[in-house]
Amino acid sequence: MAIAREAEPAGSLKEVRQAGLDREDLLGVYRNLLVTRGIEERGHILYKQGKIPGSFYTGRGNEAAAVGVATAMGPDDVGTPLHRDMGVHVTRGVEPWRILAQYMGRSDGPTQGRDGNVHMADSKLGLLAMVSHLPAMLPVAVGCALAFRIREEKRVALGWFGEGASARGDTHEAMTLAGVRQLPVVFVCDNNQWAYSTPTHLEFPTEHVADRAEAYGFEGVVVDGTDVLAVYREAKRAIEKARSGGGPTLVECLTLRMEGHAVHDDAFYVPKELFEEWAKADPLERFRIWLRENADMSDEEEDEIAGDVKRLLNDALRRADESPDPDPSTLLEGVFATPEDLDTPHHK
Amino acid sequence: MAIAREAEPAGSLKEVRQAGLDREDLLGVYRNLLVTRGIEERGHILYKQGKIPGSFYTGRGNEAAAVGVATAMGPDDVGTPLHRDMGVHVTRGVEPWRILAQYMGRSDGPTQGRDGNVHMADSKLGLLAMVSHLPAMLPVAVGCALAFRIREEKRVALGWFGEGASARGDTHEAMTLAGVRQLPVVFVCDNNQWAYSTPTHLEFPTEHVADRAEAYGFEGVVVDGTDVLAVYREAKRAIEKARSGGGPTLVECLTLRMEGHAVHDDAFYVPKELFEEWAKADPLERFRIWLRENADMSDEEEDEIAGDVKRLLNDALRRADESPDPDPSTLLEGVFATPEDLDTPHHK
Amino acid sequence: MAEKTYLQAISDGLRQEMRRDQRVFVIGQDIGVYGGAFKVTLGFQEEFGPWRVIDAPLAETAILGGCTGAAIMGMRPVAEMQFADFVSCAWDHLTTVAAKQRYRAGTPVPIVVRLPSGGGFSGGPFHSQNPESSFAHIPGLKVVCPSTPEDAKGLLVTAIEDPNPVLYFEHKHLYRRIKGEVPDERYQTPFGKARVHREGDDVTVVTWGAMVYTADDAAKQLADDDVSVEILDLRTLIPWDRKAVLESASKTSKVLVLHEDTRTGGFGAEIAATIAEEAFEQLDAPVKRIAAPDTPVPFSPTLERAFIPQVEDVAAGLRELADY
Amino acid sequence: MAEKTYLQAISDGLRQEMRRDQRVFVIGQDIGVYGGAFKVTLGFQEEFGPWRVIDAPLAETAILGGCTGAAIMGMRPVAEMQFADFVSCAWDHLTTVAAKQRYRAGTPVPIVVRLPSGGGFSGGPFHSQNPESSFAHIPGLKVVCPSTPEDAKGLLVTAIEDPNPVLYFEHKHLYRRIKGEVPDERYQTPFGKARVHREGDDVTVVTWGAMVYTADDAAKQLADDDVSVEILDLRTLIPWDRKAVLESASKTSKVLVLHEDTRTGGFGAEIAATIAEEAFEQLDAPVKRIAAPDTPVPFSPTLERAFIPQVEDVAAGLRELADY
Ligand SMILES: Cc1ncc(C[n+]2csc(CCOP(=O)(O)OP(=O)(O)O)c2C)c(N)n1
Ligand SMILES: Cc1ncc(C[n+]2csc(CCOP(=O)(O)OP(=O)(O)O)c2C)c(N)n1
Ligand SMILES: [Mg+2]
Ligand SMILES: [Mg+2]
Repeated sequence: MAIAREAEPAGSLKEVRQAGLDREDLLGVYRNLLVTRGIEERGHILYKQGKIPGSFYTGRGNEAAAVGVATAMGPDDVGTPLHRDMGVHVTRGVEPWRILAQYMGRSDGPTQGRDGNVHMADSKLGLLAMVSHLPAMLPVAVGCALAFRIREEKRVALGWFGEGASARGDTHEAMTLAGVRQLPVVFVCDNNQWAYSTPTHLEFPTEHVADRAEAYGFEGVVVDGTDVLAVYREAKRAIEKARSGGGPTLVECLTLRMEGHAVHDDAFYVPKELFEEWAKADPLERFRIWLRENADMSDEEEDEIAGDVKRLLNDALRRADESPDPDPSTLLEGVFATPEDLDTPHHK
Repeated sequence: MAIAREAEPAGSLKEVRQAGLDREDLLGVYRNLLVTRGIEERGHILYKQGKIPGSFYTGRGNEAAAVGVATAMGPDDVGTPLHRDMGVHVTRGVEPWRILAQYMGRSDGPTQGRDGNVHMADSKLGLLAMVSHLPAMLPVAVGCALAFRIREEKRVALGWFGEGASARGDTHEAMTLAGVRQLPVVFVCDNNQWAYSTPTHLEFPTEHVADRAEAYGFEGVVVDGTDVLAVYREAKRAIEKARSGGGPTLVECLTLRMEGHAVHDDAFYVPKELFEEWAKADPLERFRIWLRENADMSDEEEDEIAGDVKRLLNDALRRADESPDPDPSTLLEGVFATPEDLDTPHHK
Repeated sequence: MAEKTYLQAISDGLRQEMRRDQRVFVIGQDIGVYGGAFKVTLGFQEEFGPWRVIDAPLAETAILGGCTGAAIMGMRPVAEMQFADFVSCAWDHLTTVAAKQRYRAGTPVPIVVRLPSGGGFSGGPFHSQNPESSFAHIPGLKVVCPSTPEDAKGLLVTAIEDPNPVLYFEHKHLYRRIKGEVPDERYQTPFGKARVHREGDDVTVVTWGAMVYTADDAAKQLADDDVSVEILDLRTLIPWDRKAVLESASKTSKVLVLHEDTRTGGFGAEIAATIAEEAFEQLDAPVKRIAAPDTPVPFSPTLERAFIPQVEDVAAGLRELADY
Repeated sequence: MAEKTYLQAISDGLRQEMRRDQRVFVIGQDIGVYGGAFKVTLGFQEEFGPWRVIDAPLAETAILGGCTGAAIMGMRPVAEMQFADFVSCAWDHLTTVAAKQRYRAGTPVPIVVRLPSGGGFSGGPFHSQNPESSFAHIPGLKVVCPSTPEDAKGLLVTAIEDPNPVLYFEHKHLYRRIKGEVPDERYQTPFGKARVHREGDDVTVVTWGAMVYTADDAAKQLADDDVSVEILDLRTLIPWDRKAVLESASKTSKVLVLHEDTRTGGFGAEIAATIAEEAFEQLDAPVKRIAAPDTPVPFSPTLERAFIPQVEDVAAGLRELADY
């Protein structure tokens, strides 16, 4: 079997600098990790307070995978993140208060209360809102890449999918078109080892999803999704390869979904030992230690960042809670777009 | 890239005997090849005479692939042949006159005039009627195999698909389910190098479709589709492997579509040299020569078979032409099945 | 006879069929160890094993295509879509293969697709839809929408017995909210026979699924104003009980057609058009339709309330007809 | 101004748009070297190159999902389904992503899907269907069904300009059979404005696509019996011209709704139900529907003739209404 390349772990600060991140950037990455988890933890509290209608999903355990990939994206690159990829929204600059407003179905959320939880995106930041149907956004990501190829722009599209969703026909059609036309797209697989309650051996017949990349005429790589810098390095390689006409890459980020599928699910079907084992590799803690050991992050810096994030999120909570519910009289608006709606960065 | 195994050509009579075909069988195979081509040639004439409504497709060049695989099937095995696989219907024993009646939309065709050309099958012979949408019957073939697995029957399902249809999501979902559950199914790819006017490099990104088999956790093999005995041997291996619990195999039969996509298409887009090259490997002529050289088929035998086939088909033409058009008053019948319809071999 | 929730009735009915008929198996995402997103098949895998309670990959076409193949080989598959919304991923299989195989090739396709459908709890655009109308337009498919626990079991049994593809819509908002007496023994509820949920003389409501209860609450309001409302629960859309509908229309001469699916091209149009054509002489008022507006199902409770027909909306519609 | 076939009008209109707007590209199976199954894009690849005339793999969801992505990135994709029937393979993409993205996320999806549809030449169950009704039920999609060469071009231009997903049904039976004057310059035919194909006072026929001509032949028969028939060609189903339909209904007070798609749950039900509800006081006869019966499209000419509404069927229906 064509085994995908296994990426080596993150190296020294020097190495990382060469990969394109200076010390400031690294502290920014750490901050984004904290904000990502912080938003989802605040969301969890809001849910318990009955302030979030419907269900509630988090990406706990996937923060480094999401932030790492998003950090490697260029300003004009675009992507279709999924329900474990809060870190992508945070890294691209979506304001936390708007995400909390989205959770609560308020009118200041990116979907103005028309859709829930992470079914959102700010298209001005180059992100497309996911749909529930998995992985229906992959062909769309490939279409973005097709537009870049037609216009010969040096931009890259990123399409996320879970290892479970790799079984859907959409995954295959998207990768086939991308492979045949060698389009500038990077496929990012959030392999958190479970699709709801279904283990990987019942989802797909290979060891790694990335093992399938060569069946589509491009390279696959498996990276430890709890190692934000390794993820960044592999994503960066893949993105720049695509940008320079090298075609697609499948980057598989291996993690464990550290909570239930959604808040209602206690994940009884996941062996306790597995949780214990992966708890040792908490992506935030891993990176915090790396920063202290390799970039000598000081107590002061650490506290300052933690404090900033705390203030940011408390602020966000207050502001989100002030956001009004959508006005029912707007229910019928915007089923169809008007020419004015085309007045977006992309349609210039 | 995981390259699929390339099958060696057919060997001596002794070898073939070991593979399970005695001399009588071989003459039967030759006969089925002649009948297969004969039916399509007669069909072509009927079409030119304006007796066949709609369009008209043939499998010229694919006769050995179809007959070879069908010859390897067991009596209780089932399959979903496609529009290039007339040889499967012939080998399973569908009477030629009923096929010609089907072409003409008459009431004695397997679909009684409700569907056209090769969109037919005799379920009592273990065949399921194809739909136009490609390759929508692959998941159905996998479902047959699932039933066999659930009931622990030693039966095998065969699913045919073209190399062009390998791009559709249905191919992926069918192979994923079959691979994950290691079901007794054999996937047969009629790779005739063109999907209508589209060459393979615009259809899928690997050299061979079979190269993708390992992405689904099973073996792939490429066989010369003009070599009926090599096809038989590889199909037999795959079928018996599946029967004995060894899981799926993807058998790719490499041929060239020797006519246009359908009768209206002159295939101007196919290089003439390619036609000339493959014309040298006509599957019928190849096998005729093999029989003379390896099984010393005599002039008498050859003439007798040719004569039989001619009589059979002339008969078929007459009988088919006597078959009445369907009665319009039956239009509304049978949209829904009745319990009596379940009175079939499979539903016992 | 025991009181059961709508959910329990489905679960018990399905288990009963699997116990009596070896050909019946279930397949879907997370239906094994987890017992399904709504726990309908909880404990099934322990009882029937992994090859009659099959955890499928995330691949709806493989699931339903697989069911069709298994059915043609003599099995009686019952597939679970995790949410009805996701059946869109198998639209081609159902409409191209399953629906047409009998007519084209004489091959019956006895499969049942269980579809947890409907809104009312902020499921958002992709966990709240009622796609029954889309399938009701496709010749060869049967469409079932039970509203009571008793019917939920009886119609499921009939669906499994039926030699055709049956889409069985189970409304999520009824799962645990609605309780009722359900016979313990096996029984079938026939397709194409409407249920008179409430008898009345002045106005008829034709509806199905969760809207039966919305109509009932509205009818109670009108009872106070001495307007007597008859409520017909269609139970099945394909086939649907034209006779019962036309008889009730002739009796009351005023009809309201009500559904939770969106309005334009919804199955309510078929019913309204049929009544208007065939009961033309008997009608004293135009046939009125109340349905969700033509938008996706919104997430926020304030919007979803405005989207799904509410008791007040139905009561207002009934008054309008009564006063016509 | 020149006389063109319906097919030529589509082809010329598309070429004209590609010449004037770099954002427009076409993608589909065999549309490049081969020029498409019906030769609509013949010569396009030579003129516009392989990246604006893209031969796609056999993967409808990749094609239409790709169009959606490209559209959101500012392109104006026009996809060709080789036959309308095969759009079933992209049902999920169109109904789940393309139709809802604007409402949910504010992202417009300006794509056009060209759908060669309709029967009449023994295409059989999978090369003859008219799936417009299925899409007309999905909020967020526009549905266009031109019947004349002039409209075919004008509606295509409007479809490409429209910021929404537009399903453009081109009837195969009109391709080469129907000719008409088509302006050479660029022009738009507005959505939602019905065309009065024939003026009349006694009975109204509401229809679209190829059935316009069936209705016209029937109307000529009735003219001999001094029954004057008005024929409204809807041109677009979403949006559809309720105003024109209701006005004509009020004028003639008798309406026949006619379509080639199957009857139950077809879009004719929506039209009939709307007329019956909103023109109730004006009607002198029940709104009658004529459509294909609820079966797959049969292959054999004798069966297909019985399946597709024929001039005699329509004439009989019109007489029935006239005599009512
Ligand atoms: C087409 C489709 N079918 C079913 C579902 C229901 N569903 C939601 S999440 C999920 C599991 C997804 O697993 P995976 O792709 O691994 O993503 P993860 O949630 O593990 O990140 C399922 C089955 C869906 N969203 N889409
Ligand atoms: C889903 C679908 N899309 C489009 C078509 C139209 N079509 C019919 S045959 C064909 C080419 C098929 O190529 P291949 O799979 O290689 O089979 P071949 O005809 O070459 O044997 C196409 C595109 C179809 N039948 N089904
Ligand atoms: Mg997962
Ligand atoms: Mg081919």
